[in-house]
Order: sequence, then C-alpha cells, then structure tokens
Amino acid sequence: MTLRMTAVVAMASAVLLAGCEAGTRSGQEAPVGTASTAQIKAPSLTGGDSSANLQKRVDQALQGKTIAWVPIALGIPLADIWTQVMRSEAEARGMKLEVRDPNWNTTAALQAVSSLIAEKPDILVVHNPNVQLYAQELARAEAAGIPVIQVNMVSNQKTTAYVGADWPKVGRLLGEEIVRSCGKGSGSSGKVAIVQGEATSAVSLEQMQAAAEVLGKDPSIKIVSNQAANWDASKAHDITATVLQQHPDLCATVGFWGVMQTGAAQAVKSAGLQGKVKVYASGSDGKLDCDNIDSGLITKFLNYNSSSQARSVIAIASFMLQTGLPPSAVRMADYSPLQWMEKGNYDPALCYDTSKPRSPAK
Amino acid sequence: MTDTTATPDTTGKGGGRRRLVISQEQIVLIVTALLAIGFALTLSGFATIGNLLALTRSVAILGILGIAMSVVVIGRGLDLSLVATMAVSSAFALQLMQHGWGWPGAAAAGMGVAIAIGLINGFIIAFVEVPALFTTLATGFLIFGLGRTFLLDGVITYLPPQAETFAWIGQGQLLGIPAPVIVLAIVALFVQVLLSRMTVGRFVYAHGDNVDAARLTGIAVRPLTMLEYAICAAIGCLAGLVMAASTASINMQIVNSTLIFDVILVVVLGGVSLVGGRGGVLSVLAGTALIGTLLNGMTIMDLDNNIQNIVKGAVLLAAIIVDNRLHPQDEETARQGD
Amino acid sequence: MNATNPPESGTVILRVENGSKMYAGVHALQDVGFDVRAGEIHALVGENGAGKSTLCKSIAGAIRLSSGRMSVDGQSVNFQRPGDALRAGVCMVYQETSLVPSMTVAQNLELGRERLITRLRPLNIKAQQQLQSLNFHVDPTVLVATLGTAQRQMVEIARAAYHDARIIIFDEPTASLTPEEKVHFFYLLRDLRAKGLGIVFISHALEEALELADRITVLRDGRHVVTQDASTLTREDLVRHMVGRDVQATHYGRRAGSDAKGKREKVLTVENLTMGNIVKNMSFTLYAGEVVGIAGLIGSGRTESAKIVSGALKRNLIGGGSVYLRGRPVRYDVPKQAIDDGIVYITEDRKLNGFFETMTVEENIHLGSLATKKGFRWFVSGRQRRELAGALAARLKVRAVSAGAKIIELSGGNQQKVVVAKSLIQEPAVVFFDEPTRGVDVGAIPEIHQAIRQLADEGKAVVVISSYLPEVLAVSDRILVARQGRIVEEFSAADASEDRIMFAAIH
Amino acid sequence: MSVASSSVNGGLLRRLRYRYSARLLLSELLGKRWMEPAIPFALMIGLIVWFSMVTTNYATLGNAQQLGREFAEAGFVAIAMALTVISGGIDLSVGAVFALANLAALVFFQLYQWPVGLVIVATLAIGAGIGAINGFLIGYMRTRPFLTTLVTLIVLRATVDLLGQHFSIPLAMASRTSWTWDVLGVGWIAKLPSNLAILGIVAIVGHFLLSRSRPGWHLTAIGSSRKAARHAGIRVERVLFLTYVMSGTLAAAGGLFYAARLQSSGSDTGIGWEISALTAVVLGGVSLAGGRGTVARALIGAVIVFVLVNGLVRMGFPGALSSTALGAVLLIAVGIDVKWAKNRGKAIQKIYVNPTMVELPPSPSITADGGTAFAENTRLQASEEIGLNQVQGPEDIILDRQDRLYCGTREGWVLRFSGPNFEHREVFARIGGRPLGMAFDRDDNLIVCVGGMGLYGVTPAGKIYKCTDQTQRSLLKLNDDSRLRLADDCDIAPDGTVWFSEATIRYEMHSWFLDGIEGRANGRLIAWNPKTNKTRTVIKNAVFPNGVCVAHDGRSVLFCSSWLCTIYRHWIEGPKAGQTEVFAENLPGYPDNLNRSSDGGYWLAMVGIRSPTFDLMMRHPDVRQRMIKQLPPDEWVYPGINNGCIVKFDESGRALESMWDPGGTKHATVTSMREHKGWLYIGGLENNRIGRVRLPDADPAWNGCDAYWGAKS
Repeated sequence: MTLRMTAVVAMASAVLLAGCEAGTRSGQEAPVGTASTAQIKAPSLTGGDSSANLQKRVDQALQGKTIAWVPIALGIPLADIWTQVMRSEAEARGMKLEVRDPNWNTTAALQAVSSLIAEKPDILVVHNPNVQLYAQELARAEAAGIPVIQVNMVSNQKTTAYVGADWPKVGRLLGEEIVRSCGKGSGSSGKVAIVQGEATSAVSLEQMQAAAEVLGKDPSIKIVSNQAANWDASKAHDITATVLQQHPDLCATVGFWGVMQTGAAQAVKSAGLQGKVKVYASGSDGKLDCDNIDSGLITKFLNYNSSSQARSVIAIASFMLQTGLPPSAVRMADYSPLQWMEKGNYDPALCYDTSKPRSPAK
Repeated sequence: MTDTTATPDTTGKGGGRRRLVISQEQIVLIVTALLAIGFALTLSGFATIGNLLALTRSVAILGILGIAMSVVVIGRGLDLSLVATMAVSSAFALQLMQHGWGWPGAAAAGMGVAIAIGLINGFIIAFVEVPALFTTLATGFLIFGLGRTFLLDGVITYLPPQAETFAWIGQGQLLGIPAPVIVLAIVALFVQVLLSRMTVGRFVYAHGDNVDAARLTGIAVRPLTMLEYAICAAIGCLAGLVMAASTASINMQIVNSTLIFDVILVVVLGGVSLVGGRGGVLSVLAGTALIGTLLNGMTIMDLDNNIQNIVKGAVLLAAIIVDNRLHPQDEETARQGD
Repeated sequence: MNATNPPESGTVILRVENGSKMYAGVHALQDVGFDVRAGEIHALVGENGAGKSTLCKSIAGAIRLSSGRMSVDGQSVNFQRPGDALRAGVCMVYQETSLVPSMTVAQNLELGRERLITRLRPLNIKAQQQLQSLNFHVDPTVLVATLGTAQRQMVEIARAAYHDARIIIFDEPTASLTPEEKVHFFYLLRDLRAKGLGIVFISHALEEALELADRITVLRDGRHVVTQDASTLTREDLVRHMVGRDVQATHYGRRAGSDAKGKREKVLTVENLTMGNIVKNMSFTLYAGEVVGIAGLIGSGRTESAKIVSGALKRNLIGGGSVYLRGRPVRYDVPKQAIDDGIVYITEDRKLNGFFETMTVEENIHLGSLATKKGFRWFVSGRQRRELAGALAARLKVRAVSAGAKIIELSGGNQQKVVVAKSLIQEPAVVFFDEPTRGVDVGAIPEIHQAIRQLADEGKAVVVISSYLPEVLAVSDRILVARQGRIVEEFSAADASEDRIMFAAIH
Repeated sequence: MSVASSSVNGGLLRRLRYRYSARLLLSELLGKRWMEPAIPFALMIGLIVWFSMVTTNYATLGNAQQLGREFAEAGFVAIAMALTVISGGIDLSVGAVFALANLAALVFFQLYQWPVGLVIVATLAIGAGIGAINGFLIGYMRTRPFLTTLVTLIVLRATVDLLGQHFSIPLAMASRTSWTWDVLGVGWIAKLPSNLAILGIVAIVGHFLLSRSRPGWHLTAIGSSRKAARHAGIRVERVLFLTYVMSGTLAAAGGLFYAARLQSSGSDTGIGWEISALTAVVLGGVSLAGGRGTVARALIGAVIVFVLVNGLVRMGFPGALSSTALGAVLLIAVGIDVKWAKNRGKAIQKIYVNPTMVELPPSPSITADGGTAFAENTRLQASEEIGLNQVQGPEDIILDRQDRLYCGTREGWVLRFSGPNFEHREVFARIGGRPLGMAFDRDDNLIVCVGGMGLYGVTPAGKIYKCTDQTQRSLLKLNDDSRLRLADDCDIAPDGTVWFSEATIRYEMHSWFLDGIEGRANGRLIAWNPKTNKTRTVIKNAVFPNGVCVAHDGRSVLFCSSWLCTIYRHWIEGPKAGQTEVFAENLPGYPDNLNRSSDGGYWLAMVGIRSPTFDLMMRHPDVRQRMIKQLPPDEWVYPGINNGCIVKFDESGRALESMWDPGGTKHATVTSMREHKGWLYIGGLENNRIGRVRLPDADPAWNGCDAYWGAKS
C-alpha cells in the first residue's frame, strides 16, 4: 500500500518533470512551458503548511470531481485495463470516472465528446481514433475550461497532456532489435515482413516509418512484405501464411499490436517455423501478450505499460485539479517507459489480467 | 390468359440460359483460371502446391461462410447477422473453454447458441413476416449487443493454451492439407448432399424459386425457413470456430468489418442469385476461388492492401458486367429484387 | 398530340411488313404482315403461342422485332422502347396490367404525360371525371395496389382512352370485366373508332371478335394466316384458321349425367364459411365421384373459399363457420395439413404460385409427392423420380421437348398439366381446380377436362371453379353459383344454362 | 348549419357519441396517406420525449441546436439512400462517397486553397461523378444495384484510405480558415445550424419533387414496377442514372458539411454509414421493394437512429447495449410496421361505415282507411308505359317545350323519347357517370346532376359541357371534400343559380345504400352560379339531401333529407334569407325528388316506405354495425326501397293526396315525377320503364319550362 502511494507520488512528480520537456519534444508545438509557467498564480498550491492542511486542501480539490473518459471502445484489453485502473485510482481519491463507450463508432464517439463538453466534467480524457477527428471538440473543451488528457494517440490539437507511447521510438527500437537478429552478420536470410495496423493510423504509420528507416540502413535486410492487417488477427494470419509460402526462410515478422500479431504468430506456428521465424510485436501488457510470450508464440515484445499509463492520467488529472490551472496553461506529455519482454525474462507483474482487477483499498 | 408463358417470350430467361452453354459459375471459374495462369506465368512461387494450399486456406473461412449464406440465399433469404452469429457463438465456445469446459462440450454449446439464433431469425422471418433483410440487420445488432453484454467478457476472447486439440481445426494439417481446407471440403460436401440429394434441399430450392407455389404444394414453408437459418447459423458457428482456432482468439470487432459484404459477394458472384432458387455449392466455391486467387496473387506481389481492394473491385465489376452481357435481363420478364 | 387532323377513315395508319421475332433461335413471329386503318376495330385472334402478344408488344415498342419493317403514316419507324411508340401515338393496354401499384389511380392515369409539377387535387377531380365518363366506378384517390384485377383493367383502359393515342392495342381487355362493364367497354371502343382511331384487340372470345370487329386477323404458330372483313367470317372459319384444320365438335360436350348423388358418400361439408368481407356464410357439400362447378364473378369469394378449405387462407377464428371432412371437423392453417388429409387446391395462376420455374418437369411433379407425408423420403432418388413423375406426366399427356426440359420452356397447356400432375401425385380425395384452362391452348383443354372427369370417375370429389361458363356447364354434375361471398343458387347439370347462371351471379 | 335529427328519446351522451364518432375520425385518419409513417413518427417523438426526461439538459435550445448540427450529415446520407431504395435499388456506396467527399473537400480547401465556392462545386461534382458511374452501370448496363454498389463501396473505401495515407500528414498541418467555410461548418441560418437548415431545404424540396413532380413520379413508378414504368413511356435507364447521380451528390453534400464542421478525415470516417442509412430508411418505412417512401419518412428514420445512438451513448450505456437497443427497436418497429401496413387497408374497410343514431317518431298511417293523406291506393297502377324495356333506371325525367321526354339511365346516357306516344327513342347524350336530377335552364339547356361526376349541361343540340365538378374544400374535414361525388338533384332559381344536392361525400354512386345504413349527415346543398362559374357549398352536414325544388315564388329552395324523412325549406331571399326551416317532417317514407305542380303545390316521390323494423334499427347504430360486420350484404336490412308513392303538398307543407302502386307491379321504385300538360310522368331508379298518369284536375297547358322561364314562341 505504502509502496503504491510512493509510486504514485513519484510518478506524479516524474510526470510534472516530463511535462516541462514536452514543449521542446513535440516539435510542432510552440514551447509553452516557459510562457505559461510564468503566469501560474496558484493560490491553491499554498496552504500546504501542515500535513493536515495539505490533506484537507487536496480533499477539497479532488472530492466529488468528475473525470470523463471516452475510449474508442470498451472490451479490448487495452481499454479495459485503462478503464479499470483509472476508475480504481480515481475512486481512491474520491473522484468519479464517467465512461462513454462509443463502441468503435466514430460518429458516436464524436457525439459523446461533444455532449460531455456540454456536461462540463472536471477533466476530459480521450483516446483519439485518429489525429484529426476530435481536434475541434478538444479545442472547444479547453475553451470551456476543461483540461483534456489524450491517451496513446495525440491529436493534431494539442491539449493539456498526452499520455502514451512515443511511437517513433517504439518503431526504432523494434527496428534495431530486428537488425540485431536478422541484419548483417546474423547469418539469416535478412528477410523481414511488416504487419501494419491500419495504413492511415498515425500510431501504425509512425512505428512503420521509424522501423523502416532503421531497417533500411542495413543493406542485408530485405522487407519482403509490408501489409496492413487493420488490427485484425485473422488478416495478419492470412498475410503471414502467404508470405511464409513465398519465403519459408523468413527471418522475422514484426507487427505493431500484440493482439493482431497473434495471428501472424499462429501462422508461423502452423507452418512449423516456430522458433525459426522470429515474431516481434509491440503492445500493452495484456494477459494474452504475456501468455503468448510464455508459449513462445512471440519472440520478443516491446511493452508500454498500460496500467501505468492510466495511473499517469489520474496523476495529471489530480495535478490539474489541485493547481486549478487553466487547461491551456500546460502542454505536457508523459511518454510511457518501454520494456522488452521475452520468454522467461520479464517481470510477470507487468501483465495485467482484467479478470483480476488490481484495485487499491478504499 | 397467360399467353406469355406459352410464347417463347419468357424462355429468354429460363430456356435461353440453358441454351447459352456458359453459366455464371463457369464464367467465374474461367476468369479464375485465366487469373491463375497469369499469376503462374508472372509470379514465381504462385504455382506451387504449398502456395495453392495457402491460397485455399486463406479463403477457407470465407468459403465456409459463403456456403452457410448460400443456404438461405437459395431459399430467397439473406442473413446479414451471419458474422455476428459466428463471432458471438464461437467466442462463447472459447469462453467456456477458458472456464474449463472440454472443447467438445464448449463447441456444442456454441453451436447451440448459433442454432438458437438461427431459429429466432427464421421464426421472425417466417411467422412475424418481417422481411429477411430487416430481420437479420436488426438481429445482427441484437446478437452483438446481447452477446457482448450477457455472454462474453470482452471484445476479444482467447483460446486457452490447453485447448491444443481444438486448435487443430484451425492450425493442424492432414496429409499436408491445412485443417480449415478440410473443414471447408466437409462443409461443402455436406451442403452439396443436403441441397441436391436430400428432399429438404429440394424444398429449399422450391422455397426460393416460388414461395407461394411451395406452400400450395404442401411444403411446410415456415419450419423450413427456420431450418434454413438454423443451418446457416450452425455452419457460420463452425466457421467462427475454425477462425478462432487458427488465430487462437476471436475478436468481436469483426462484426463491424465488411466481412459480411465479402461473404455476400462470393455467394452472388458465383451465381447464387438473390432472387432465390438458383446456384449451388459449386457456385460459392467458384466465387471463393476467384477472390482467393486474386488476394493471393496480390499478396505475393506485395501490393498495398488498398490497391488490392481496388483491383478486387475492378475484377468483380468486370465479372458482373460480363455476366450481364451474357445473360441480359429481359425488361419484359425480369423479376425484380436483386 | 397528333389530334390535329384525324386521318380519313380507312387509310392505313400502321403497317407491319415481314415482321419476325426470334427468341433464342426460335421464331415467335415469322414474316407477319399486319396493318391497322384509321377508324376501324381490328381483332387479332389465334391460339396461345400464335404470336399475338409478341406482335402487339413489338408494335407498342415493348420488344423489338428481329427483322421486318414497321411504318406509321407511311413513314418507317423503329421503336426502341414503349416511350417511342407512345410519342408516335401507339398505345397498348396490357393484359397483365401495367400500372404502378404504389401510385394512386389518378397518378396512374396521368403517368406518361404528366406536367413537370402536378397539383394533386385537380388531378383527382380530373381523373374522377375521366373514369366516371366511361362508367368505371373506381375511386381515383386509392392506390392501385388495393384494386382488383377488373378495376385495374378499367384504369388502364381509361388511361389509353385519354392518352390521345391514334392506335390503341388491347390485349384481352374483357377477360376480367363483368358483362355490364363489357357493354360500356364496347361502346367506348365504338366511340374511339368514331373518332378515327385505329383499335386493335386481342381476344379469345371469338363471338366478341365477330360482333365488334371490322376486320379480323388470324395468326397461327407465329405466321399470318388470314386477314378478312369480319362480316365475311363465321365462327367455324375462325376456328379452322386458328387450328389449321376442321374441328368437328365443340370442345364443350356435356358430361354424361350421373345423378346418383344420394347414394354417394358425403366427403366434404362446408358450413357458413366466413372470412372478412370476402367470404360470408359460404355453404356447400361435396360428394365422392362428382364434379361440382362453381361459377360467379371475380371477387364473389369462389377462389377464397377453395383456398380456405385447402388451408391456403384462414377463415375467421370466431364465427368463421365449419368444415367437415367425412364428418370430422377440420381447420387448416397451412396447405400441408390439408394435403395430408387429401385436399388439394390447384391454383388459377400457375405462373404466380403453380410451378417452380427453375426446375424440370419431373422435378416439379416429384416435389408434389415428396411434400406429402406418405411420399416423403429423406433422400431423393433419381430413379424413383423418373418413374413416379413419368407415370403422371404420361397420364396427363404432358408433351415436353425432353425428359429433362425445364418447365418454363413448355407451352401454357403443358405447364398447366404439370401443375395438375404435381397435385394428383399427392393422391387427393378432394380436388379444387381454379380456372383449370385459363391460358391453355385449345388442344390441351379437352385433355384437362378428361382428366377432371377421370378423377370423378375414380371416386374423388372434384370442384371446378371457372369464369368461363361453357366450361362449367361441360364438366360439372352440379353447378353452384357464388355471389358476394356465398352460394346463392344451385343447378343440376340438366337445369343449368348460361343465362340462368349469369342471372344468379349478378342479381 | 347542421340539420340534426329530431329527438324523441335516448340519452344525450349516447347521441353525441354516435354523432361525433371516434371511429369515424379514425377511419378517415387511417385513410390519409400521411398516416402511413405513423408508427415510426410516434417512435421518434417517443424517443425524444424519453431522452428529454432521463437526460439532463436534453430539452434545451442549445442542446437541440447541437444535436441538429450533428444530425444533419446523417440526414443527407439517409436521403441519398432513400432515393435509390425508392427507385427499387440500393446504394451501398453512400458511406464511402461521404468519406471521399469529406476528404476531397478538405484537400481542396486546405491544401489546394481553392475558394469555398469552388470547393463546394468540386466536392459535389465528385459525388455526382461516382453516382454517375453507379447510375451508368445500374441504369444502362442493367447490373444489379446491390452488387454494383457493394463493389463501388469496396473500391471507394480503398481509394479513401489510399488518399488518406497520402494526405493525412499535410492535412494535419494545414490550418486555413475562411469565413464562408466556417458558416458552412459551424454557422447559423435563421437560428438553425447551417447544415441543418440546408438539409431542411433539401428535404422539403425533395419531398415536394418526389410526390408532385415528373421526375419524382418517374422515380416512384420505376421503383414500384419497372415494367409498368417502361410501358408508360418513361425512360427507365435515364431516370435510374439520374437517381444515382442524385444519391451520390447528396452523400457528397453530407461529406462536405462534415468536412467543414470537423476538419477531420480518418480511415473510419463514414464506415458503416450505409448500414445506418439503410436502418434509418427501413425504420422510416421506405419499402425495400421500391416505389414506396418519401423523403420525410427517410428523415424520420434517420432521426430515430441518431437520437437513439446519441442518447444511449450520452446516458453512458456500454456500446454493446446501445447496439442491442438499436437492434431491438429496429426489429419491433419494423415488425409493427409490417403488420400495420398489412392491416391498415383492412382496418379502414372494417370501420369505414359508421352508423349513427337516427330517431324518428312513429310513422303516420298509410293504410287505406287510415284517414291520412298518405292512405294507400292503386292510382299508379293505371299508368301508361313509355319506353318499356328500352330504358334502365330512369332516376329522373323531364319534358321540354317540344313535349319530348328526357331521362338518365344506368349506362350513363340521357335518353330522349319523342313522338306522339314517345315511341321514338334516341340517345341524346352520353355523359357517363349516373345521370340523376335534371332541369332546364332559361336557354333550354338541360342541366343534369351526374352521380360520380358533378353538374353537367347538355345544349339542345346534344353538346355536353361541364358546369362544375368541385366546390370549396371545408377546412375542418380530414378528407378532401372538394370533389363532387354524388350530385343528386338540381333546380334552377330565377337568377339562374343552379341549386343542387350532393347526397353523400362518403360513398360512391354504386354504394349509396351504405349511406342509408350509416344515416350520417354526409350530404350538402350546393349552389352553382353560371355567371361567375363559382360553386358554393350552402349547407354542409345534411342527411342524404335528395330532391331539390325552387319554390314557386323563387324565394326559397325546398330539399328533402331522405333518411330523416323530412323536407326542408332554405330561404334564399327575403327576411329569412340564409335560414333553413322544416317544410314537412315525419313522412311515412324516404323522400326523393321534389317538383312543382300546376296548382302551386309540390309533387314528392317517396322511394320507399319506412318500416318499424328499420326505424328501430336506425335508433340502434350498434345493431347496424354488427349487421355490416357479420352478414353478407344481400342479407342486410336496408332502408326499404320498396313500393313507393307520390305525394302532393301545398305551399305550406301540408300533404294533400298520394298515389300508390302497392305491389310495385309497374313502378317498383318511384324516384321522380314530373307534371306536364295534364299528365304526371313517373321515373324510378331501378325501373325498366317510364310511366304517366292523367291528372284530371290539372291545368292541361301547364308545363315546367313555361312555369320557370315563361312561355316562348
């Protein structure tokens, strides 16, 4: 318990620190940090003279506040982990989490965001379906004084905070790993198949471009297939099966989402090439991913820890509520730390099983 | 009175089609063959046994679904809820396996769910007399929603690792032939026998050809409708199980994909007309073969997924136009509806 | 549109020369010559399949001639579609009425020459005037879908009459009109003739043609046989031209009286059958071994009663009357139950609900057997099908090109025989024939009548519903007349006459 | 003004209940075309009300505006889908066209920096172009709509994705704004969101075009029956082509507004919209079989889908449950709608006849020794026959100055008998309909009330002309009553105005007897002024007004009300002008035509004699209701059209004498009589003859034409 509390506090401060970096990192965004920090007049930050007062002040700031959360859809491990952790963390602080489930329907999602703005929650958390869709609504939300935190995909409209993976970095790390195992001097064929998510998705695109850049530097690597499976495991399966027919000597296949890449891994297994063809994937820490690593289906997995992402979200929300800063005063990002996971060589505590929620005591 | 039936006017459709030696499914097969030859000549690695098996394997599920759909389409129906049925019933089976059920029991339970859905579809269509398209459009939403809410834990359901035996129907091989292809063959054979050798099958054709005549002839059309949808759903569930076994998971998201359109496409492409009573299992296989060949060739060429779709569309359009040129609809006799 | 100067009576306004139409290599029309003069009524007669409809449809632009020339007012024309023909003043009134079911009567009357924007109220009033002036009692504001056949026919006739056409072609216009409506229609035709229009009408009723027409053209097997002034022709001439040989006796010989009904078994008793407004308190009894004819106007509840008894329609649940089969009360929800009890209904519209067009003759017949409790087999045996269906087909003298011929390739008469065979294979005890010879070629009619009689002789109870009184008179032992949903009169075969039946059916 | 039944007994409530029958209202409501989408409409309203109740801030102007803005694009796509469905096809590519148009508009505006006007035109042109491809294939190549648009859907989606990849990054960086563009996306037109306002305009114009214009008719006709449309001369190919072009353009318009509003293009834009649109169209009740449906219905369906999805998401329902709710609503709504559509016609038929209460006092005696003026005798049996078996149903008869006899017949003709003994018969005019009451005007034109058609005139030369076929529509009636359905009898006032009765507006000529069973005030008294050619309804709500006769002094009009057995006098001049009073009541039979007699009185034909049974039944509407429902028509009890009689009244309304044919041997029905030069001529609705009896006491020179218009040389 105390451990967790410490972790949270540490996280929050890490987040704040990271936030100062955000402006310079994002590149397209004007550095906001300097300008806005100067304007911070945060009366609510004072009064923390005694522990009791601090406790009271924090309670005042957080009790009964509402965090509205619009995922793309519930029911997938990623979103479920987020939701579970966010809910338990929020409730532990006396806040309320309101979830809208648009169930993959972008039209409904947009309507959900619009109507939420009208309902004025204290914090709005969104998982963007793409970089553009919510842009106008997010601007509207901030104009209405609602801080907006974006998860895992950052909209063209930058808002208070972004929590999620640094996708080019994910792609780069995957690419470097492949170069290590399939590149010059590895003695393999150097053939690599890439399984993209959706061809227009920024998440997939950024990973792909970064990975391809790294791979392109090694002349012995040949990308024999680079197809989009639209986040669908069975499509990934079919593509990979065909590729394996053409190139039984494939060195590696890399997919940008563990759930989807399961299909490719099964195809490798069906072709009797398990162990010969290396299967790489990136993704969050769902139980399935861990099972697949354990069963050897996936060779190496680059993990961004979704439960810690959810904790960051709540920490930032808590920060905004306690400081009472206007939403546009802050432009921060918390890039999720990445871990490599492989069989017998990872921390099982990272795997989150949604059927066994880890909720803090109230 | 109905002078027209006697004059050769109307034979433009029925008789004319017979005299024109070429049928729609033959056109599709010819186009498929031409494509295959083209690919074989231009693409190395296309004309190998292994690749051809991979080709069949990749469209096996589509083929199974197509055959399922063809049963209701021949009976002049349509099942837009097929993919939802497939996903929910097979995910349910997987979930039961996760909860420790043995795979036969779980699969049977999934099949039971599917059959129940089919019967409900059939009941609404036959007894409440809501047109099939609306019914299944609506039940598609319903099944997805109810399944997600009451039967399933998440959007994605995984095959538990211990279900090795079950996984065979998706991942296994027999004499080098992938298991899904074997399942497809068995389903095709079963439905072929059902439709062309069994009385029930003849009733299905009669039902699709002319419902009123079937009723007056003494065929119990309403129970028959329920049976058709139940068979369709059951085969659909089988397709779902194969799909789940091959990727070790089933993603409910598939309900929102355009898979159902692909299924209708392979069914109608081969000559199972939406007006009912026409075509058969072979037609579906022909349509499936065309799609499979196209996709496989283009995947080998490593064409972008979107380009693949555009090419697929172009070829399909060509097939539709060629069919229309060879079998022009006679304005004076055509039945409306497809 | 061409109403400026009506052409002088007697001039040829339309001429077809060497008209041929091929369907899949078969001639439906071969070198037919035909012309229409201004101010004449020109009857076109011939057996089914003689090419009358084909000729008329090609004149009206609905189908295109494979070869031949057509000219209007001496100018060569080539109609691509009916619209072209309409613009040239050629209008056809189709037998399977060509109205738009989801539009109102008034809209249908106007369709084809409507203005860009139409106000509905004046339209309805105008339509009412048009219909009433022809004595057609049809409400202009109702949807055509709700009208019966006769009313649809009226609307279509009214449309033709008001469409400024110069040539109007009627395809069996009187088939569904009552005698009274027929009178009005004939006056309409004469009025149109007086205005200088050329009228072509196809008819089966030779008396009508002889009475009404100025000239008559006979077609046979797609060829032109003769065109002559009606005054110089007799009925016998026409029949000879149509059939191509002398036909000795009329087909309608009377059934030899079998008045022993007292001794016969009472098979089916219908009491106070009621369904909505259509069938009300219908009662009759059927005995084994007799043919009962039911006459009456369309809409008098004849067909519906038969359908209720055989399970195709449902009578009112409460107050719907009762049906007894050999003394046992029965109520069928679907035809299957009735068929299993030995009651079959043979449809009046075989194309709509009689046969399966994608199937062969044998398959059609065999399905009848499979659909019964007794004939059901899990698996279809080709041999059994050939034997069973072959026997029935032979008994009814079905003439098909080959054993595997699709039913759609057969002539109307043979199709009807297949439909009958499909029911007879079910070994019924009670058979309802609804319009058994509608659209059947002259040659096949006696064969069907013979089959009907044979059934009765085998001890079955047979009902023949027909609008064609000579047929009813010819085949029945007993004749019932239906009016407004119930039986109003019963005649023995000896007492019945066309006049008496007609009187009972109308008054 | 309303002529109420004279009251004898029975509770006021009961009387009111039958007078203002809910059933009647229902039957007329059901008959209206706009009641077809009643079920979806009710569902739409119900959903909106429900969400207003359970969701905070739902029923506010701001929220309504916001919802409207979000709805509009889906509305465009739904209309696009509806058009093709009504044409008997389907356009599955609407969602893809929507997405492509959205992307194209963004690219044109943001990247190419085109002026907004050009962007609009170019975007719509893209939609139209794709529609043209669909339309060409479906219309001219006759491919199947379902398959064809399915394939275009696949191709277009792929194109959108392909282009999306290409443009997504530059688009993400672009940020051009423009005033017009903002108006399109987030602006207002008359307090409505701009896109909703334009949708409204498109919908109203579209609705109007579809139901009233040539293109709309052609579209509907093709959808309903392609063959019939072709036979009617419609260019099926071209209309289908244009339909799909229209559909593509509308879907593109949706995409354009979406682009302007959200500036966003993703790979999932427009995905599944074809299904939503189809759902909407189906829910609204546009038949997938084609030919049936309106723009309004499509929009109703679209609103239902939108409100439902939006509302449930808003309430925080899990997505899966929203899907369940959508499915359930769709299924139930369509299920009910199927039954509704199937049974509506039946229901109307069942409840159309609405008997009301008619209370008559006991009939005066008609027995020979009863001592009343109505005492039965056999005077009519002595009549001479004219045109025996040469005439069918001469409802009314009249004689002209040349002593020629005219009558209308069932065939719709006016016959003329001439010669010393009327042995010469000719068809004077073939009007059609059912010629009923007749009168000569000042110029010897024969004015005829034609049942089913209205008021017609025939010149002495036999030329037919129409006087009037409509009157003004009364605003409070649900049914359009401007059409004259059953003009019954007429007479002409000295100023030339033709006064005529319309017996009933609820029944056609051939089912007038149903009006008798109903006994409701369905008729009217109408005046047509030939000088101004204006038709004016003078008295509405009269119970089967029948005979009409202008009084001798020309200052009032007498008219009979058959089922009330009463004659009324309506004053047209003098101090009581405009008032109506009873002239004679409680007659023993049902009064029909009314004419002047030579001695300053009036002749009245009674078409049938009341029976105690039917009088009793008239008091009990429920009994008649059950009779209609349960018995076949020829066993119904009708107002007795039996052996009638002729009665003479004086100017004060006192019955003077009567003439009878008790067995109906010669005159089974008596509907009219006309005095002419000492003879009384007799017509009858069902008779096969005209009769005449000598009037010994009458002025042998008196005739109608002279009496009305004065003698002519």
